[in-house]
Amino acid sequence: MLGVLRGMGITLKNFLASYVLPRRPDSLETGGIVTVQYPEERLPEKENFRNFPFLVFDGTVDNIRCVSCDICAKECPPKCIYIVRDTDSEGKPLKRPKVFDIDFTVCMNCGICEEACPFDAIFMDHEFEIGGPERQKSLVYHRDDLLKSTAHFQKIRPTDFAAIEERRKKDAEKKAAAQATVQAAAQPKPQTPPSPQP
Amino acid sequence: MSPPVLEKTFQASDPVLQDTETFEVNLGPQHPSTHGVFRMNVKLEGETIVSLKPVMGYLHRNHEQIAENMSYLGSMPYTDRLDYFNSMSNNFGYALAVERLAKIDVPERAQYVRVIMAELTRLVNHVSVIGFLLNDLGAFFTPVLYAFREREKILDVFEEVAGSRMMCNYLRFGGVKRDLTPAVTERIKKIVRGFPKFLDEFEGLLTRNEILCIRCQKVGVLPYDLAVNAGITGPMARASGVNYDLRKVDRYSIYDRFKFKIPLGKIGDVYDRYLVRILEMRESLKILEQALKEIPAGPVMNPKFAALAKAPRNFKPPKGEAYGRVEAPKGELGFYLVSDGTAQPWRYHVRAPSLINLTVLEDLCLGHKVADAVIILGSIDIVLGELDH
Amino acid sequence: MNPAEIKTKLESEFPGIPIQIVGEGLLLGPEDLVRVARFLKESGEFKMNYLSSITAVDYLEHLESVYHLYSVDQRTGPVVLRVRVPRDNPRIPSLVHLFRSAEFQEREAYDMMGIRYEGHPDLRRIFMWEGFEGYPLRKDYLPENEDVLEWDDVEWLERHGVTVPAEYKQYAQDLKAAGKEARAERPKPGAEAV
Amino acid sequence: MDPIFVNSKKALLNLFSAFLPDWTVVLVSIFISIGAIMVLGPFTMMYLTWFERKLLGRIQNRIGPNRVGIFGLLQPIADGVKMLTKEDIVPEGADKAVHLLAPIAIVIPSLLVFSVLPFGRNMTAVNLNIGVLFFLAVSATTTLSIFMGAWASRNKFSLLGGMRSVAQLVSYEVPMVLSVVPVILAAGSLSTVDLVESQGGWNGFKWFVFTPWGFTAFITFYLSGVAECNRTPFDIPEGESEIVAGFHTEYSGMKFALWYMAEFMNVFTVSGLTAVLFLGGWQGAPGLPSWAWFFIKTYALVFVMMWFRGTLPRLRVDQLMGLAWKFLLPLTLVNIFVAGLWFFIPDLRWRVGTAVALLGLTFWALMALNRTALPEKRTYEFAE
Amino acid sequence: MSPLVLLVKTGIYLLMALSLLAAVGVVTFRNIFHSALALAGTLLGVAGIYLALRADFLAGVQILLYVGAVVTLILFAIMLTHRLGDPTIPQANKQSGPALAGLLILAALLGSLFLKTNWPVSEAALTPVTVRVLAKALLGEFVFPFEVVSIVLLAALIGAIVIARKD
Repeated sequence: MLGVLRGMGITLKNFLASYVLPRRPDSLETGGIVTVQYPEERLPEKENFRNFPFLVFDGTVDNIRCVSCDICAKECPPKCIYIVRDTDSEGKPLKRPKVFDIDFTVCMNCGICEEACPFDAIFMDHEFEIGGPERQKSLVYHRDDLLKSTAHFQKIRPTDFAAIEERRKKDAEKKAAAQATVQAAAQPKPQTPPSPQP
Repeated sequence: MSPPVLEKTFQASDPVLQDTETFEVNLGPQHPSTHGVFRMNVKLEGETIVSLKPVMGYLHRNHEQIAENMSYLGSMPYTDRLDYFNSMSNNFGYALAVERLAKIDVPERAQYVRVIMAELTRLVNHVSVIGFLLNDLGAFFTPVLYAFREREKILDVFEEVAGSRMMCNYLRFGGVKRDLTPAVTERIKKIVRGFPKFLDEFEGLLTRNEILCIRCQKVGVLPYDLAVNAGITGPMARASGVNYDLRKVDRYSIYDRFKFKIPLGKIGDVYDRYLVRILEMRESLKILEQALKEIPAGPVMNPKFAALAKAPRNFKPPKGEAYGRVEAPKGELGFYLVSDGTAQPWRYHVRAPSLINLTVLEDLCLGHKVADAVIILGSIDIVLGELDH
Repeated sequence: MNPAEIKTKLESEFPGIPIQIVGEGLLLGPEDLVRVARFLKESGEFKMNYLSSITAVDYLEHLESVYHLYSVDQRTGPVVLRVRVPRDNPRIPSLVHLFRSAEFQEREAYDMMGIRYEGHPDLRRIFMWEGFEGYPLRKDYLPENEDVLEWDDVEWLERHGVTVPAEYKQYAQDLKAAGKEARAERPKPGAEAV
Repeated sequence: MDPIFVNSKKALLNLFSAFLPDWTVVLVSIFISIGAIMVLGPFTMMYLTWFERKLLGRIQNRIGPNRVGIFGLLQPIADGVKMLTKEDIVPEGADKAVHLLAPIAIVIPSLLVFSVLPFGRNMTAVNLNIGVLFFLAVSATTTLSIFMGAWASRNKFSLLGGMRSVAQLVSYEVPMVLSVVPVILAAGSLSTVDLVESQGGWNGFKWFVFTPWGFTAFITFYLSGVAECNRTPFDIPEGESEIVAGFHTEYSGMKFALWYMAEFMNVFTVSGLTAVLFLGGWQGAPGLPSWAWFFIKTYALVFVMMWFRGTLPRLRVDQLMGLAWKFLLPLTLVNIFVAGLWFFIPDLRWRVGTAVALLGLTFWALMALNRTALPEKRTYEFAE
Repeated sequence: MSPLVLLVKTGIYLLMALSLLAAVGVVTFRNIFHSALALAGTLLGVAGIYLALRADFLAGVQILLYVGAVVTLILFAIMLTHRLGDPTIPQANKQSGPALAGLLILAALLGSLFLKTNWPVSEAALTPVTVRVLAKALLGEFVFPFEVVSIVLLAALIGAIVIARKD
């Protein structure tokens, strides 16, 4: 009898507390209303939150970092990435994807593509509201749907962005230096400005 | 066939009147309390169970074959989906097996991070299992939602460190994916400090509740011998008094550094299983406190294998085999790996505690009522993702 | 306790028993499995009363069933037992009567690898449905839906000494000949490889 | 303020009597009462669902319905629209006629019992001189409807639910009826109106609940009432975690809504009758009108029922029976005896003393006799 | 005749018709479950007639005991012995001839009694039989038969328990 009464006391306490305590959905305290009224209210986004991947471009949309090396497509555990390399008018392969499809019905947000990419071209997004009316058409994202600017990346994950930019800059300098030495050893040529684009 | 004449049926020996007909019911695959798509083929006499056959495989996706066609790292996110409540401990078990296979060392800090995550997972699992058990008992969602309130706090931590709330995919061979930031450590500390208060509230709501007591006590008693013989592990075995906790037995990772005890039940009924879980949570909190106090600075990834993440296909463990097992919240989670020296495991086998703990379901349920079968199943604590792998 | 010690002990217990050390485990003949397991379980020295895991491995030339035994009381283990059987007639005595934990695991191994555990009280498929044909975890298992079979897979199988039926091969070759672009036209790019 | 409803009905009747023959006025009077109940019943049900969802939400640290209308007040209407537009599924092999009749048949008794509830001073639809008996008898027929629904569905879960329901309802009817007996003894009447009036004013603790036997009867009656409404912790006939939804597993759409309506109307009427029998009905402090007092008391009891639902797990079928037959039944029997003694002993102190002692003794004895069914204390070892 | 009385009379005749129709249903329905339900209908109709005849208490008890308990018990029995609920089992046997003969004899007997009896007609309104009067009669004038009935019921109860006990 006493146990039942004690339990009822606890539920009553929670009932009353829901009127008294302020609503703090993100707090670590016990009691009060803890739910979030989703579309209007949202919890703060965690920086490391990962959802579906996106492709990064520098500055303009033409400047895609992806060189269509196919590593992510090979490493992707559920094999949801499909890449076809672009060719120029003469049929010579170019270092950019012509087709870059990700099937979000298959993708399981594991983030291995991001980890495997040697060119920092693909990252996990925070966007999760991508519902669509039918499976095949609206959830297979093509190259142009996937492209997002570095500014977006910087906005959602500032820490990672800073670290990656740092490293990229260093790599580019190293590369430039190496190139410079190679070129100096060979024959002097008008040097091209070092760009982060391969 | 001519229908029987009524006069004949009025003899006392006639089956029409005598027969206490057994009555076959399929609990599941669509049933509110089979915890997923699981079926119990139950034969009843009145409401008493005379036979019970579990039928499973509705969620079978040949996890093992998927893993055999995948790079070693590629299976890591799939282990999340085994027992989707405890992705961290699944990752832990798999990482342990691969590390044993390829003989990889794990840096100190990463060990601590792993232990912290595994114990947080244990809290998440036990607290929600008790909630679900209470739901099976007929409490209208209140314990579940209280449990989820606390679980949410821990899942927020997981999201912050691993990027995902449930499918963490956080451990890597030779370390973990990302370091804990001081803010996260602080948050975990706060959670650990606040958790006993919640446990007290939870216990106040449940432990001494007479209805819960009479429903759970002396129901589904699992004797010691059967528990050992049937390979029951985890809290379920410990509720029957089997003193076998891999954290103490194998002392894998760095569990030998922490002071904690193993609660053991004496009878092995549903109530013991419930309370052992509560007590285990309190012990886990002790481990967490110690780990958070002692956690050293340093790298979280073995530098030799840090590059591995960049090219999982190049990771080729030497030929051989390894059996790695951890004390997952549900019991002994084992991974048996056979490597043929290529980038894909030749054989990948999961010893799923949910599956093996289910062996005794019929023994526990016989002679009890339908309502008891439901709570016995709830107290065994199965997750269909792992059961059906 | 390392495998060699166990081997000598077992050999002194059962004179003339053929035991081989493979990896960490002891390779037994199927006819010896039950008595060895019973000895390990019941002898005061080993007390291996907890059978943790049973699994089967397809080594192409034979199937192997692997047992991991531990002792709950002495906290020792594992003792790994292996039993090899031919692929075309895989029969191994069941351990269910010694260890209840074998019940579902043997069913699983039967379901996935097709090893018949003789003496098992209820050897049915556990995950696949009744009437399912084939054993999915065998390396030569070919799914009914040949859509999934790509040329790479055929090559892989043949490298491992599995003969692939001609029509599958033909299909995979056609698929390859049609090229990546052709496959891109299909509704789910890349998804079939799962 | 108090006789507002009574006066408005009178005014309406006066209006009609001006131009209608006398016998139609009688009919109009009847139809006004029926109409009031027909509106009140479903309306109560609608807002009880809202009330329950809000309350459970608050207990569980969430808000509850808040999307439709302010505070989610239009939620019941949205639910109603949904229920009406939902497909009505009749399982193949079901007994279609009975399947259709069952939910209709269960609403009728639930509505009928409204007619004997005194909602306020002079606010009883029919002052039957067997009011309480009528209430009990009519609510006993719900068993039949549940049975019809369970059997007609051709579903094993329904059948199990039906069997459980019948066993439970038949068992709890006994302590329920027996716990009313002391009250009838005290009031000397079965009429609900007389029962309320015999409980005096609002001061001086004249309500039956303030006597030892009245308190015991209150508890037993309320518990049995909770069981009769199939509410937690006695909701085994529809225990969702065990038998899906029990007898209404195979119902959808409006038929399902009718089951629900009956359940919630029963919650209201049982609470109302408890208030009438033990808490002085519409008696209360003069500041508020009498009907307000009735509703306050009734809703307080409804609140407790929902609070039960928010807290307690469900009993098992045999424990439920055990509670009814091994605990409540002997207790109510002794209680009748105690109530008889109460009127026999003239001295106040003596009769309170005897009653409390007897009831306490019975309680203790029953606890001791049912020892095996009570929880035991557990201890746990901690291994290193 | 005032319209109200007419209404009430119509009501009573409707109730009688309901009882009789349901009673016919009890014996003619193929499905025993339906028969049991029809029995409940009959009993409810009878209760309604009691109510109309100002025997409130009797009506209440009729519903409580017959509909609430007896029919439920019958249904419970049907449900527990599944095969009795099977519509293929006939609910009638081949003895309808003798039964009809018995019925005719009974009808003749009752009819003769009806004819013989002198039915007094009173113009005064019916006074409802209150519980108080009933109680006084049961515990005063008829206390002996009342107690005898209780003892018989008790004996039946104990007997039922003894039979139901398996061991």
